[in-house]
Amino acid sequence: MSMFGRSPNAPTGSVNPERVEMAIQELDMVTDIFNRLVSTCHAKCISTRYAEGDLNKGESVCIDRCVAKFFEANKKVGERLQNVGANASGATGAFGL
Amino acid sequence: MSMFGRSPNAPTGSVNPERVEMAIQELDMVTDIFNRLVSTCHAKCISTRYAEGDLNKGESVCIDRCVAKFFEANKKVGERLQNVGANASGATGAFGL
Amino acid sequence: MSMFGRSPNAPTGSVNPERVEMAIQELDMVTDIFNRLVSTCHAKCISTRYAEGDLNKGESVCIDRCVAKFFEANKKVGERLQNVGANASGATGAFGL
Amino acid sequence: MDFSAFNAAEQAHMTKVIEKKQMQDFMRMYSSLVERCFTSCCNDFTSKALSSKEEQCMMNCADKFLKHSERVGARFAEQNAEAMNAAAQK
Amino acid sequence: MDFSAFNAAEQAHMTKVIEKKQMQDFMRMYSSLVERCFTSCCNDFTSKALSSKEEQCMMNCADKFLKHSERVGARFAEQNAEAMNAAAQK
Amino acid sequence: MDFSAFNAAEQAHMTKVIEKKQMQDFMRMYSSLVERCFTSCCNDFTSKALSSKEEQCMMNCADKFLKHSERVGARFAEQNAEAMNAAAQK
Repeated sequence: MSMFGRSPNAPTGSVNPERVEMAIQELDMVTDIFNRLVSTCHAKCISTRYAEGDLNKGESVCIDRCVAKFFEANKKVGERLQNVGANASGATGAFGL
Repeated sequence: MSMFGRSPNAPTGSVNPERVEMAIQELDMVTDIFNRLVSTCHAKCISTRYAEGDLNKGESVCIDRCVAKFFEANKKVGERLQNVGANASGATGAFGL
Repeated sequence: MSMFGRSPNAPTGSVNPERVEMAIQELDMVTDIFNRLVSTCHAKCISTRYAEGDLNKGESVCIDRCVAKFFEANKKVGERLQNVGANASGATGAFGL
Repeated sequence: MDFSAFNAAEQAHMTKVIEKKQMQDFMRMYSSLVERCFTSCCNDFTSKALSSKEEQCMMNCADKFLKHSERVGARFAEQNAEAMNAAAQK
Repeated sequence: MDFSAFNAAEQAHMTKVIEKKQMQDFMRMYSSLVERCFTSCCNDFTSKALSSKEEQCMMNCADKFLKHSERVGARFAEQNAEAMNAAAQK
Repeated sequence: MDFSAFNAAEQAHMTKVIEKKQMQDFMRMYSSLVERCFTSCCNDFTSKALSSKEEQCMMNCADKFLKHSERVGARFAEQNAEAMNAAAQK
């Protein structure tokens, strides 16, 4: 999953802080999305009665569909935001800093 | 928004780690409060029916009042905590570390 | 609360980054659990009517029991996870990175 | 926030820090938006495809959330400016 | 937590780290308190001014939250001490 | 994620970063699991001891959450692979 443009290969053997920084940000982004996906689909699909420790058939099917639907929804939102993304000052930008 | 005392000007051209650290903490604090404000006023003011993509009149007015009220509430709580703030050990302080 | 094995004493006077890193991770873990404990027991025990600023008798007793029960629950889950903990790849591990 | 007491080196450092935090903040906002809108809009898991009704809801929710954030940001900046003026006059 | 195995340099470093984290923790506690109390106390947006009833609710909520956190902290420390003793006797 | 454009030093650095993040992630998952299951399973505070019914609920909840996370992780990886293939063919 590559969300950001990748700068051209650096042939040197030293660590380029900016490349590494960008990779870490991408990793954080994926982790954040994944954690929200786990939590969201848990709320949608898992009964809180906890009568047994296994996923039942209905829960398993629901999880599969929930993940697929979340991906599609995420993609649609991403396309929508691409238009406003260039001036992506986000929340902090509004602080008048 | 200056929540903390500012140390006197440093005339040198090198980075004073403590000053920078303090500014970053202040920035994190403002960001945290802002994100909570966005989330809180969203829950208070925005209908989750999502029949249209624009803020309607009622929502817009509600947001303005919600932000003003949140600021006032935040100020009151800040004044209250100033009394206990000196020994601001907070949660971590209670760990017996 | 020592959740992780401690490496043997280092007699030198320099900072061992790995030891310090581990201690910071342990600190973060304890802080995270504590914050969740505060929030969980608040939801379980504190009435949101806020007619007075003091904890009443029922709330106080509830908090004590809530903390004790949370500790016991945490311990049980910890024991359960120890079995799967060795291959503790967690969420990130599942990313196919 | 007022960085006028900072020297040039410190201001340059803070600019970098702020840029990085804005990026993180935008990402966090983005993923929280997806989570929030998905939770509100998608409740039918008899199919794995997003229905056109769900898609419309996601778009409206995203648009509305951005406008909401902008409006809160504008009011926040105003209130901040007011609070700083009040503090300066003390 | 037990830092007795640490040398002086490491203990000094950890003290600094802990101080910084306590500050962050206090801030996080503060903003979560404001959010929590505002959510419980303020539900009327026909006016932008905090009513006296809402203000009283905020103050009670803040006081109660602090006392709650203190009590949880005290119990947490006791339970921790117990758990460490139990572990040491194994 | 694709680190093939990275040189050896960068790959070694990223490996360390990822290991550290996996540890943090596992911890965060663990404490969120405890919080989530406690919230669902423990609602009787007339006693401080975990009842056998509550304990059973906690165990089932923990087991189910782990299986849920695994399943989500597997589907996530598949969807990711698909998305990358689709992007590569453009």
